[in-house]
Amino acid sequence: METLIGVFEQQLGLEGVWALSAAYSVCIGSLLGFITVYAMFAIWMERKVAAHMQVRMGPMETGAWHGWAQSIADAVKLLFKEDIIPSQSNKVMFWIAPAVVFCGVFAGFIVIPFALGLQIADLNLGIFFLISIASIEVIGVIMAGWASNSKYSLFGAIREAAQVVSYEIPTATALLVPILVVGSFRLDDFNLWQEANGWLIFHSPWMMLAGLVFFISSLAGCKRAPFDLPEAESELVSGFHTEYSGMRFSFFFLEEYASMFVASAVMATLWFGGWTIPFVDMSTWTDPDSFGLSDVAVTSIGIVVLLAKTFFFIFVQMWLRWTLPRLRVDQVMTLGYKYLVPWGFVALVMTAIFKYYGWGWFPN
Amino acid sequence: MGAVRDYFGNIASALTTTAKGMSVTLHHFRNEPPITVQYPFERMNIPDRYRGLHILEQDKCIDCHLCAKACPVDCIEIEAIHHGRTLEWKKFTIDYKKCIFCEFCIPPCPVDCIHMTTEYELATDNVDDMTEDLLSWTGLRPEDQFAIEASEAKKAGKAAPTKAATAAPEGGGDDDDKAAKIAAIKARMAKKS
Amino acid sequence: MEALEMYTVDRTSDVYTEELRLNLGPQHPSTHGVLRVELQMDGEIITAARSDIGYLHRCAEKIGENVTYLQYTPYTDRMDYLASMNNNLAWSLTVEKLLDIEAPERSQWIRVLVVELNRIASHLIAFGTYGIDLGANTPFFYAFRERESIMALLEKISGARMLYNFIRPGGVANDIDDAWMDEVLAFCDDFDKRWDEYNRILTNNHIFIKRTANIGILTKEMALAYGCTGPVLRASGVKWDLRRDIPYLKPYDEIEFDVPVGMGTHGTLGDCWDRYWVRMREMRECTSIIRQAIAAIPDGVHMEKKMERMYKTPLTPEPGEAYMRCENPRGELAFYAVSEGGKSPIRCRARAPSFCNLSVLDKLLPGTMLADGVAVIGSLDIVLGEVDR
Amino acid sequence: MGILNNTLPSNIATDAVDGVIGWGRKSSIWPMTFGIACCAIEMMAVYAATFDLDRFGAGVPRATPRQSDLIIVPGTVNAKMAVRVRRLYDQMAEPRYVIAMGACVCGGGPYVKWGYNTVKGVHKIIPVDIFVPGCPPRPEALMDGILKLRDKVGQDEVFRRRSDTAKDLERRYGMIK
Amino acid sequence: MNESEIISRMREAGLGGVGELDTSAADPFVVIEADSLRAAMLFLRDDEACAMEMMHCVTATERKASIEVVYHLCSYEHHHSLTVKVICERPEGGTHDNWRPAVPTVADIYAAANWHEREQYDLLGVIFTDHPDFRRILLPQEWIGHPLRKDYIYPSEHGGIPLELDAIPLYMEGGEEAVAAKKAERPAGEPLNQPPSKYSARPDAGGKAPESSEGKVNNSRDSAH
Repeated sequence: METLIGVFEQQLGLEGVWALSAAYSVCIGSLLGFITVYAMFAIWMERKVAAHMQVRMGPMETGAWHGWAQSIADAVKLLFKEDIIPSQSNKVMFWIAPAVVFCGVFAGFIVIPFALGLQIADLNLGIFFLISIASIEVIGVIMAGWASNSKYSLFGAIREAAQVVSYEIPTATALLVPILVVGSFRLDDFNLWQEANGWLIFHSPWMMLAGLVFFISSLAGCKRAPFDLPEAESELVSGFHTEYSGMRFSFFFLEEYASMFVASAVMATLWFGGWTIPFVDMSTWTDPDSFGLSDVAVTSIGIVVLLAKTFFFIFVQMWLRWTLPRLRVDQVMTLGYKYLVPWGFVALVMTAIFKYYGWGWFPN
Repeated sequence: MGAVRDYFGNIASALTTTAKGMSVTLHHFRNEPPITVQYPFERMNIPDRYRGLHILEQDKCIDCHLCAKACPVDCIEIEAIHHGRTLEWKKFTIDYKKCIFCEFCIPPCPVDCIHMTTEYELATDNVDDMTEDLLSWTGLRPEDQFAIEASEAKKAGKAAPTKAATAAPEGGGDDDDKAAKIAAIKARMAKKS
Repeated sequence: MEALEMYTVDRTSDVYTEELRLNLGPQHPSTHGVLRVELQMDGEIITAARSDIGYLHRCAEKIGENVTYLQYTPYTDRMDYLASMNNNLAWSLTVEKLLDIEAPERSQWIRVLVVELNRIASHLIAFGTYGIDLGANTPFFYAFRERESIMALLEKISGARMLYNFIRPGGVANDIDDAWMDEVLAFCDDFDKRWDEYNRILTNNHIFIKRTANIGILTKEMALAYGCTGPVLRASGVKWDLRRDIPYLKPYDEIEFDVPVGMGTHGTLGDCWDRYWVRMREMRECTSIIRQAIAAIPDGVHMEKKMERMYKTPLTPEPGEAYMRCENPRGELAFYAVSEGGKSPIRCRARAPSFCNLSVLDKLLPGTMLADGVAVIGSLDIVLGEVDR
Repeated sequence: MGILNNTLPSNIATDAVDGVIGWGRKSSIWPMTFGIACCAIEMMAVYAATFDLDRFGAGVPRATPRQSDLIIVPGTVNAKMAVRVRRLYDQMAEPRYVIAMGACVCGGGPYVKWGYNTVKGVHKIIPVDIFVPGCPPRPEALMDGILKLRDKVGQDEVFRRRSDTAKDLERRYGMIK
Repeated sequence: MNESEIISRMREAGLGGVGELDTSAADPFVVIEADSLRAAMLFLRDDEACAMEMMHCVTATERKASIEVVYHLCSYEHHHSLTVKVICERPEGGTHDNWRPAVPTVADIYAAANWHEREQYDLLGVIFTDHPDFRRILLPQEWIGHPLRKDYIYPSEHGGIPLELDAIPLYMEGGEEAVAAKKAERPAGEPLNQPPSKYSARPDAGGKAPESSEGKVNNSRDSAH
């Protein structure tokens, strides 16, 4: 971001506010573009993964090769579909709820370090920002559920509220564990630390436990199976977005896949080294002595590495979704409070002890 | 200590059974090819006995209405005028809006002239298109005309007209198609018995 | 919509929240058709339920009084459309009882063969859709893969995929050959392997067990009082199977098979898991029955020549009445036909197992959560075509 | 979009736009999870692995009518259910399509004669785009119907004026948009 | 035990109104008078030797001279079953319109009978007195008539839903010519999509005051439910 502002100020001669807004526009535009393209790809991927797990083909006929254009067709169709606003609904809330939901996830993207220095906002409190901004989505969902004036929507919204709020505790606890080891809230610091020392997941068994706790609670945060209660199709028809049609509904769709990306990217960054390759110092690749790559090339490699790791976790999320049955609402709570929260704290305390005594597989 | 055992047992069982389930889906994902039959491009093998659309050997049919009587839903409508043994066909329709493909119209036929093909595609956007006409011709063919004249002549004690007018039945290509289908059905009937 | 006045709510407690009336169905993903249940909800907990049926009432009994005995066979297909062979069998046996005849021996063995195959197909649907009810979509596709094999097998002999109209009064429509029986055996071997896979992915899954065990407990007394039959009754611990206790076909006397009953493996006897597990084990019993039947099938005719007259001249039984019970995948199907000597019965009643099994739903639902309600409906495995007829 | 609907003349630009929209619509027909009777099982078979409707982008069954484009009416509609079918249709967002699956829904089927409370064809209740007779139709027959519907949908007029035939149909069946 | 032993046991217990065993049919049955039905059912359920714990089916059959209510009972413990009949004689000139037989309910003795009895009322108009929840079960509550009676006349529409084969589709609002053509086909004076005039004076629903059906014919489809 700062770099971009600098570029606009120096190269194009823009001043102050103008440079800032120009930089903002570029960032938002590129991010929106990225999210849209990513979500389309992820939806197509989900359908293909699901299909092949279920011994069928998935999209085949839309677009020439294995239905690659399927999501584009979906988007075109949703764009030109009638937008129904139920007459009994609270219209203002009904209108803005999808936007609120999307904003929450969208804001999460700005702190993710895609590669060395490629980060829209390099916040010192990046993780803290992520945790807090993710809660905005819940407000949108409750707005959607309440404004729809449908009982099924209301059920979905209340379930979502209970679930996401509960699972923020284990999420935060698990996130504290790598923070404890690295000693920073800044996301890029994790990448640099792991570039030097190896992946955090192999730091100690407790770190693995924390990773598992985070993964499970991030599933709940993303409303992915087996925690898809807010939109449980076989119980609540479609949950909080039962009354939404057309483009507004597609925002909820987009949000789900975007939040999957954020959760997986955080998982990849904090435990699996983000854009780095372990024990390889990518900053040296620009030297003419080693590879002599340009900055852009190194950045691209970083992006590819991060995306590969992220998509692995997205794949695992899909894999789980097409394997597991759904939990019941009280079981979700039980899992959260009786299993994940205690074990998150165990991981935290044990990691603290390990760090104090310098134990672990690669103590630092 | 039952509660503690339950607690850890739950964790262990949840993790192991999830892993087992995931191994099943992964096995299918990696090792089992899709079993999909890509319909408009590939087709399943339809067994010989399949009860699909009807087909009629019109020259054999004697207008006995046994099939229509056997039909539980009354979807067969037959209309013909008898000129002695020759029939002037008006109508032989099956209403697929009603037909339940139960096969009860096949066994009663005394001359074995109505059959079921292995075809099934009937989708249409017009409600009136679903009544299928099984007739290849309506009214009297020239040879029928000739047969009637012959029998009338015989009755009147006169000499029969010498030459039967030969005329191609309308829609010849369609008829060839139909003849091939009937031959196929006969072949599979022979195989069955 | 009528209110649920018959249920009273405790409004005396200190914490009192407004109750929600939720309309589940008739278009709902997990009501297995067009069942409608009016639920009274206290948060997520169901406090009262009233089921409303009739959205698929298709006048089957009136039709039975107007068509001939033979022509009614395809209509029985359409009652329990997941197990139409079994329905054909029950109706044919009723007509045979009225006519006081018995089908040739070979046809009886063929009947056992196709009926048990159809039973597997029917339980596979129960298994697959139960997975969907609980949020696991993949088992459905695996179940349908095996079901398609059965469809293909039955299609080969009967000519239709689902509504076979194969078993007819006096025998079966077509004979079967050895090649077909080999295919059935191959299917059975394959199926036993797949069965283990089902258990790995769904049955033994921890979440699945937690979702179904101790939910919707149907006691033995209640099951008997409400006239529940089939797997629903057996899951409550009653070892009763018409095939074993009152064999209505000769081969059932000669074939060895076990009658699975609920054992309360993961909780109380008669819970959803027991009902599910009874069905799963019944599928294994079916393959064993099929193997034995194929080994023992005698030569003979599939239908007496003199019976084939019925296609042309309708059957006219003597005045009288017959009540015939058969073990269907969902319970005991019984047909009650009253003849006054005409071409068609004057009363043609079907005692549908799903109808009786469903009547217990209103008593099972209160006290469970909404998600459990879905699990309970799924575990009863109803077919609305049969409930409403 | 509303006010521009069917107002523009047919030219290269509107043809192209309509073509793209038509392609999107026909490639992503999301059916509603809606089963009534026997035909619903064959409909499930179409979604299942052997036939896999998802190949045409139509394998995302939505449980709610708001998000679905296609309602396949699979099974006998009786007097009690007809009200609900009508309401479901009314709840769907335009453009919406209807496939009548099975003989009962096409014109009464086996219940046409003695069925005292069955609706003899769902086209008496809601306008139907494609009829798929059969009792029940094979899964392939339903797919054939869906393919025919795709062809029909691909030629939808969105911005272009309606052709005379479409107008004529509209007048005949009174399908007021 | 076989059927005759069960009946002699019932006689021994002093139950009145139990007829002779009729073995003419494939399933032997016994006719019990309506007044003593409940006592007999209680005995059959609770007596240890009978132990008929399951009510298998309740059927009403309309014959020329009567409507019979047939109860099929069976015992899982002893593997025996019994068919019990209650015969309601048809009064002089008793038709669908004016005659509804009444039989005491057994829904409190056998829970299974609850839905069966409602169904028999729904389809044949047999009134089961003191039934706890006596409503129609399969057909809509406001349905007119009991379809399984032999002299039932089919309706042409119900609550705005056309039930005839040649009915005009609901949405065909513009097709005036078609409507006019349909009207021309009908006998004069008979309204379109309305029940035939034979229905108009029929009382409905057990025990309730007869309502004139004119007010019930509902042309708006949304207000039907």
